[in-house]
Amino acid sequence: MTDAQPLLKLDGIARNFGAIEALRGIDMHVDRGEVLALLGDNGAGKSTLVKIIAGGLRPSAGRMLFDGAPRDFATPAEAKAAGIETVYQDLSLCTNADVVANFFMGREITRRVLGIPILQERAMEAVVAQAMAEAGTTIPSLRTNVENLSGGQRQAIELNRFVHWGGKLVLLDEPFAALGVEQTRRGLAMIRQVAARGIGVIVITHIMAQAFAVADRIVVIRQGRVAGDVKSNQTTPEAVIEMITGGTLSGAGPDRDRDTHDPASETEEARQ
Amino acid sequence: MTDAQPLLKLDGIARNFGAIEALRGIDMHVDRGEVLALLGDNGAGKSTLVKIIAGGLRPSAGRMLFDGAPRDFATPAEAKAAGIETVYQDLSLCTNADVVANFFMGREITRRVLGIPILQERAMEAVVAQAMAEAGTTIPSLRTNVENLSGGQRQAIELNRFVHWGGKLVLLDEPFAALGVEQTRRGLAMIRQVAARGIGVIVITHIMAQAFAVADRIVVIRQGRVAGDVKSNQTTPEAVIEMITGGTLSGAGPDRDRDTHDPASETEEARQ
Amino acid sequence: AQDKGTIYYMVPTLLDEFQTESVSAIESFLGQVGYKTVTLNADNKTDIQQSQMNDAILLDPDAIVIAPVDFNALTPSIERARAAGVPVMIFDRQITSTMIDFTSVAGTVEIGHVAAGEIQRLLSERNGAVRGKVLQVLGDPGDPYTLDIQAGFEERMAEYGDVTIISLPAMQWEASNAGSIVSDQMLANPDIDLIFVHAAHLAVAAVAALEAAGKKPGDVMLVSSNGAPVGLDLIRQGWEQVEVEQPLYAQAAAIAMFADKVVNKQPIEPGTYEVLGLQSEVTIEAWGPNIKIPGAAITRDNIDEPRFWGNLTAPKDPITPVE
Amino acid sequence: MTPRRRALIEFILDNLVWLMLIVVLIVFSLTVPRFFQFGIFANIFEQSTFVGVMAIGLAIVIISGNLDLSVESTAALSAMVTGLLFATQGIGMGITLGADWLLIPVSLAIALLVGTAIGLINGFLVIRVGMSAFIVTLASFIWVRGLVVAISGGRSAQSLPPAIRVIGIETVLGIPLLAWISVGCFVVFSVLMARTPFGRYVILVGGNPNATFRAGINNDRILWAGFAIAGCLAGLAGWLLAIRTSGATANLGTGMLFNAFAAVVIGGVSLKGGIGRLPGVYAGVLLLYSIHTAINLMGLPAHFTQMILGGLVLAAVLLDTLKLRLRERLL
Amino acid sequence: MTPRRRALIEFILDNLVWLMLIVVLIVFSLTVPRFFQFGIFANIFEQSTFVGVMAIGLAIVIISGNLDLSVESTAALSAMVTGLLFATQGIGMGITLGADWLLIPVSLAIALLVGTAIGLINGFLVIRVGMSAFIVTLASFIWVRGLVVAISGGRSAQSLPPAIRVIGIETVLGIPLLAWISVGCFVVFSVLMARTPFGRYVILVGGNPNATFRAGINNDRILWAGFAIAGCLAGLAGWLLAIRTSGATANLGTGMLFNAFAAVVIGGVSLKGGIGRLPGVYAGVLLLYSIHTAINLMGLPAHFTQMILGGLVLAAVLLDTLKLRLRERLL
Ligand SMILES: Nc1ncnc2c1ncn2[C@@H]1O[C@H](COP(=O)(O)OP(=O)(O)OP(=O)(O)O)[C@@H](O)[C@H]1O
Ligand SMILES: Nc1ncnc2c1ncn2[C@@H]1O[C@H](COP(=O)(O)OP(=O)(O)OP(=O)(O)O)[C@@H](O)[C@H]1O
Ligand SMILES: [Mg+2]
Ligand SMILES: [Mg+2]
Repeated sequence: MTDAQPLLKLDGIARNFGAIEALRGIDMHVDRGEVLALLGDNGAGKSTLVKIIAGGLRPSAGRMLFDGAPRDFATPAEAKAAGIETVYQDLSLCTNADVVANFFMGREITRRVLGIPILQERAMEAVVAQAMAEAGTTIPSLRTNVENLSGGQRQAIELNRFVHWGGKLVLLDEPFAALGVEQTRRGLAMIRQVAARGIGVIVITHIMAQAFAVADRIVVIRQGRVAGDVKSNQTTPEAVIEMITGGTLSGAGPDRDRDTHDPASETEEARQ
Repeated sequence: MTDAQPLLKLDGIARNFGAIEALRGIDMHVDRGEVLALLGDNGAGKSTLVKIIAGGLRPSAGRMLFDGAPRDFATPAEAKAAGIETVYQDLSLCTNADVVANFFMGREITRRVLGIPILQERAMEAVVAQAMAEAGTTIPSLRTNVENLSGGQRQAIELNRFVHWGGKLVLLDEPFAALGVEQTRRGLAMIRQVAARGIGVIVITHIMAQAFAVADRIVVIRQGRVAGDVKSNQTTPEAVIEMITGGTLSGAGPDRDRDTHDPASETEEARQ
Repeated sequence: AQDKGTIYYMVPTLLDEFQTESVSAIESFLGQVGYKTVTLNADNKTDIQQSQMNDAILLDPDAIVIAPVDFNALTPSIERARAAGVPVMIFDRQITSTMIDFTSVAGTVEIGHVAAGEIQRLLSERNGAVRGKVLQVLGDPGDPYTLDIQAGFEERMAEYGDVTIISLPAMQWEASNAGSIVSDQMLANPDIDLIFVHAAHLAVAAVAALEAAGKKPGDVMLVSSNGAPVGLDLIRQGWEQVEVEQPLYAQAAAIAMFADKVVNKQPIEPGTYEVLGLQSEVTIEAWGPNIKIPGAAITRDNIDEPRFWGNLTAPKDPITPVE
Repeated sequence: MTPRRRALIEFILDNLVWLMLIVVLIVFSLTVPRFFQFGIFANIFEQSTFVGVMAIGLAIVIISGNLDLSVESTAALSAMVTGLLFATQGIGMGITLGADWLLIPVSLAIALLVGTAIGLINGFLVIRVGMSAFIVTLASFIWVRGLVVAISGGRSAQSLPPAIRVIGIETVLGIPLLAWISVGCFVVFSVLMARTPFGRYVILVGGNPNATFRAGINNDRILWAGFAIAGCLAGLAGWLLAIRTSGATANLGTGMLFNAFAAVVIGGVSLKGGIGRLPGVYAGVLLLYSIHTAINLMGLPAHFTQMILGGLVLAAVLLDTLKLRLRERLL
Repeated sequence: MTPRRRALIEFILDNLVWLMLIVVLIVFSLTVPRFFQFGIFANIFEQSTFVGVMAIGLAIVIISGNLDLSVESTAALSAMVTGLLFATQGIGMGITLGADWLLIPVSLAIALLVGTAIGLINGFLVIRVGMSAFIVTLASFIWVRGLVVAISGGRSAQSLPPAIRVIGIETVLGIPLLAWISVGCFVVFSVLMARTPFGRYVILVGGNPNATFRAGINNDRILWAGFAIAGCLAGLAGWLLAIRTSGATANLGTGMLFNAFAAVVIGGVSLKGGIGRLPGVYAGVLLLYSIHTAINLMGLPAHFTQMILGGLVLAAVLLDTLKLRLRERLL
């Protein structure tokens, strides 16, 4: 599978924040039309990696090849122009604007009047209404500001806008965390449809069932390094969980004796 | 189970935001030592209900009895004083402060020097380090500001601080949404321990497995009304999902023909 | 007094004692000759004063007395008022770029001249000749008032090469700025003989700074301008030697004396008139009739004369309109 | 509550400032002698021109999440440059161009350039260097005024040539041309803000710049544009002010900043960014100058006017604040 | 990079403003004639007292997420009240109390009360009524100054009795008592902010008031305290100012607001709230007044001082801004 040119290839991507090494050299790839589940413990570095691919953060070291060419995106706008769509874990909506404005953020439908682009509100509203209905999310009014929406409603806006813009690679950072059962089901189906169009998808989740339902391949990150890279039909949730925790945590139950530990040095150890 | 005085009893709680009726009369109760899973679709009104119980929102109508007495909390501080601890869906951390300051927010350990309360930073740091270790969450340094933490690390702070304060009733609004596998497992175990101490727990989640793993009883809210109230060992995930979606959505797949619909009126209908 | 009508007085600011006292003087003197006065304060803002002029014109006053915020910027508004048939009198701050119905000023450049004369006298009394070091504390450098005084002062001092003048601005006429300047300069130039401040309220802070620097009255001489009550107090305490006063009462009285003529659009004859006992000269200039009232230097010797507005004893004799 | 009733209340609340303006004008007309005459209304219109034009730019910068405290000094600088170059008396250099009709476009272009330049300097320090807009523009407020004092030497320029002065003297339909200019600016910029992607982006960037950045919107371009527009319109305000004054003084425009901010806030713009519409700002400006004019006409004791003005402005802002509560109560 | 090296860099960056202060003092000592003498340093100390005391309160309000533009006018009001009641000349009423030693505590108490009252009025409008702190305190800036004009009638009060003046004249260890007072205030409030729950809550509320509200912290109490402290310290600054100038004029303190804000920002306080420590603010004040003093000594042309001051302050703020970049680069 690495014989053909992959859509995205990461080569020793590292990133540190001051003393903290969030990523210590990530090598991985995604193919066209492939759904890759990126798994890992809290703080493993998944979101940091997504931000690097999406152009929001610069890596401290490493190379990235996208669509055949080496790339180094300085801004999300550049990544977007190259065909990378991203749904971030910490939502990026403007809560002071309504659903339609958020859905179309940066890609408004306009018509030129005397050479001036004029917003076409009705056309945009119709598109949003359809997208939300397809996703199974009810929103009282598309003209209410996002600040008045529930957590799931917000996430639905962000998750569903990416489908409309296509692109070549889609990054989804815990896109179902706030979604309801039915909305998650449809979201998973949508990912498969998107992949079927030849788009590469990286999806991050903590729910094994979701990963196994949608992914072709699973990559596990542990403490900033790739700890596993397997086809999802050649492994089990238990094995993946073992990769995620590295076995180190499973012995450390809340009931173990910790009075002998110095808490400060303990966190130090855990990071090494 | 309603013969004994319940810990919390809601009686026709309603709340509207302008034209939007988020809650249309909720009747339910929670007993001491009971874990109640509050389920419902996105936008069903779960978080609104939590905010009302926690004192952050005033109901438009309805009565609430807590610990035997009718209560109408004007602020979260009052609810807290009465023994209600809350973990909110949209996290409530001060990202400009460090982990310790956030963990102890409003409950700092102090020692009086010349009558002036002085913060005891070391003592507080030790407590936080232990709590985080027990929860299985690694945080590089407890003195980094929360803005530098990952989504799961943030949620861990918020989820774990409630255990230290005890209280009588704990409200958890999607507390595991960003947590890893191991952290979620420990979180669920912690909920059972807390309940075993006689504390009532209301937990909101969209993951059936979590609800069935931890809850004694399941209450389903649909469009602002209670749509079901069953013991968790007397029902199945499928039946609960049916209650959540009300069957209305399951027929509406993304592939159905929607060109005949006017999207605007459709959202109207869905709300009615 | 009978009720002859309403006159508007446009005062430029009320943050300074001279202007403040001018309001009471003009209101009282015009009252004595039969006019009701309405005062509008422009807070040192040219555009506000223009708006006030425009609004006042619509109210058909019998005349407008204006002490312009800026000496000439009010010209369009004055023209507009006169075109609308409202006569305009200028108080205290000269405008020469348009026709005015009556002008009553002491002259700011002249204040500088008087101060220069006094300072020459003080320096030669102390040093035997006109030489030494003078610290000149200006007001705000954006205010033409202080610039005129500076120009007049430096013009007359130019010929004395032995006098070093250090000039620093007290931004926004703020007193503690003046205090800081004095305390810093007393260290940098301990040999300063005399401090010339452009307003009496700055002198107060200057004295406080001298006091904090361990000086006694007279160690460093002090001259100030405008003749405010605080300045007179400083003379009485011995801190200050000379206050160059603007003849506020006489200036205001002249306005009242000629008000009838201006309102009734009668010609004003040139010549010498006695205004509150001061011989004042009315001339017909390019910009209209102009009365110039001499300012005076206040020293220990004449300080108690009631004609100094700083004593705040408004003249008892009633004002009589010029026939 | 019926949807129609709710829509009506929404409409009234959205336009509360216009309602306030009308009520205030009626009250003043009934209580202040000689207030009710055409000339007074024309005066209010004219006097609100300068702060009105300035407030448009200020509102745009504020909606984009920044702040510009320098607009007042910028206007003074452009007025001083205009006066210095074209006035014939005082420090004016009385430059004449080949043809008289050239005076207006050339002087206007220079004034706008001066204003835009200051705006771009502010923009550079805020956007490129990353300093806080508050402190950058507060410093500009000081140094630009200092520059006015420096280039003028504290003196004034007077007597602009009649070919320029015509802008300040002409009336159309009995209303001063100056007033029409500010109305025109409000119309143009209201359309820009409400109907074009640029206006939409200003609001979005003001709400959550991180979100727009991630969405591929060029935040910096929007912020640059905001500062440039604020500076440019301040330059226009200064040009108009110079024309009206027929020259310029070193302290011209002092205090306009307070009025511009008050108008923007009364007009419903949130100082936190992301919220506000321009027509309301115009109503705010008119409201403010109605108050100013009424105070002029009432002949209050001069020592108290400043306090009274401050109090009345607070009251006007207060009403805007109560809007939120009313909305919660009524809807 | 070794942890020790990193810790050193962290320390330097955290205290960059002190480093800047030292560098600036050395540069001035070498370049400005007669700058390097004990008296000048004592002067800088003394002159920074007023803005320094004011800046403490301002910093606390800003860290709590609000803003107080009225501190300058509040100081002027409390100075005027002090002058009016106790000065013996001008409009001073020259009140004498039974014993001379009573003068200091009584006049101080009155000044603090006046300041606190203004602070509480601001607090009421912001916290209870829900108006924006910017516009409320901008209005206070106007109306409080108006009140000074109103109560003084534009006149000044002069000659405070020696029993009060001693505060402005005495020195301890060669350093003016005034300077010691501001040092004392900084020490007390620094401890309050860094070591007590109150200080912690000010920072938390400034960061995310919603979080603290939910955590059961009484936000309003913290915000009230912030405004009260800002007003009270402005009152103290006014009292000291009156003592230093031995009276009060209607425009006393004009322009201090800019200095106070500049000091706060140079000192590393974020105007967005939630970030800042007081010792840095003191360094900022000292830095600012070193610049002022240098300008006083350099004998620059008066017309340019304002520009130069604005530019130098910008440069100082700039260095603080670069800190963030340096941190990113170095660590
Ligand atoms: N700006 C930053 N400054 C300092 N440390 C950071 C910063 N951003 C992330 N980190 C640290 O880097 C590590 C990886 O964070 P990241 O957000 O990538 O984790 P994650 O795998 O997405 O975790 P989660 O599952 O909780 O979302 C964490 O320890 C985090 O504290
Ligand atoms: N402040 C508000 N103003 C207007 N509408 C609101 C407001 N808060 C909530 N709503 C609406 O009330 C409904 C219920 O919201 P709530 O947040 O309680 O949903 P939820 O059940 O928690 O959903 P989720 O599972 O997505 O978190 C939603 O339709 C939401 O849009
Ligand atoms: Mg993450
Ligand atoms: Mg919710």
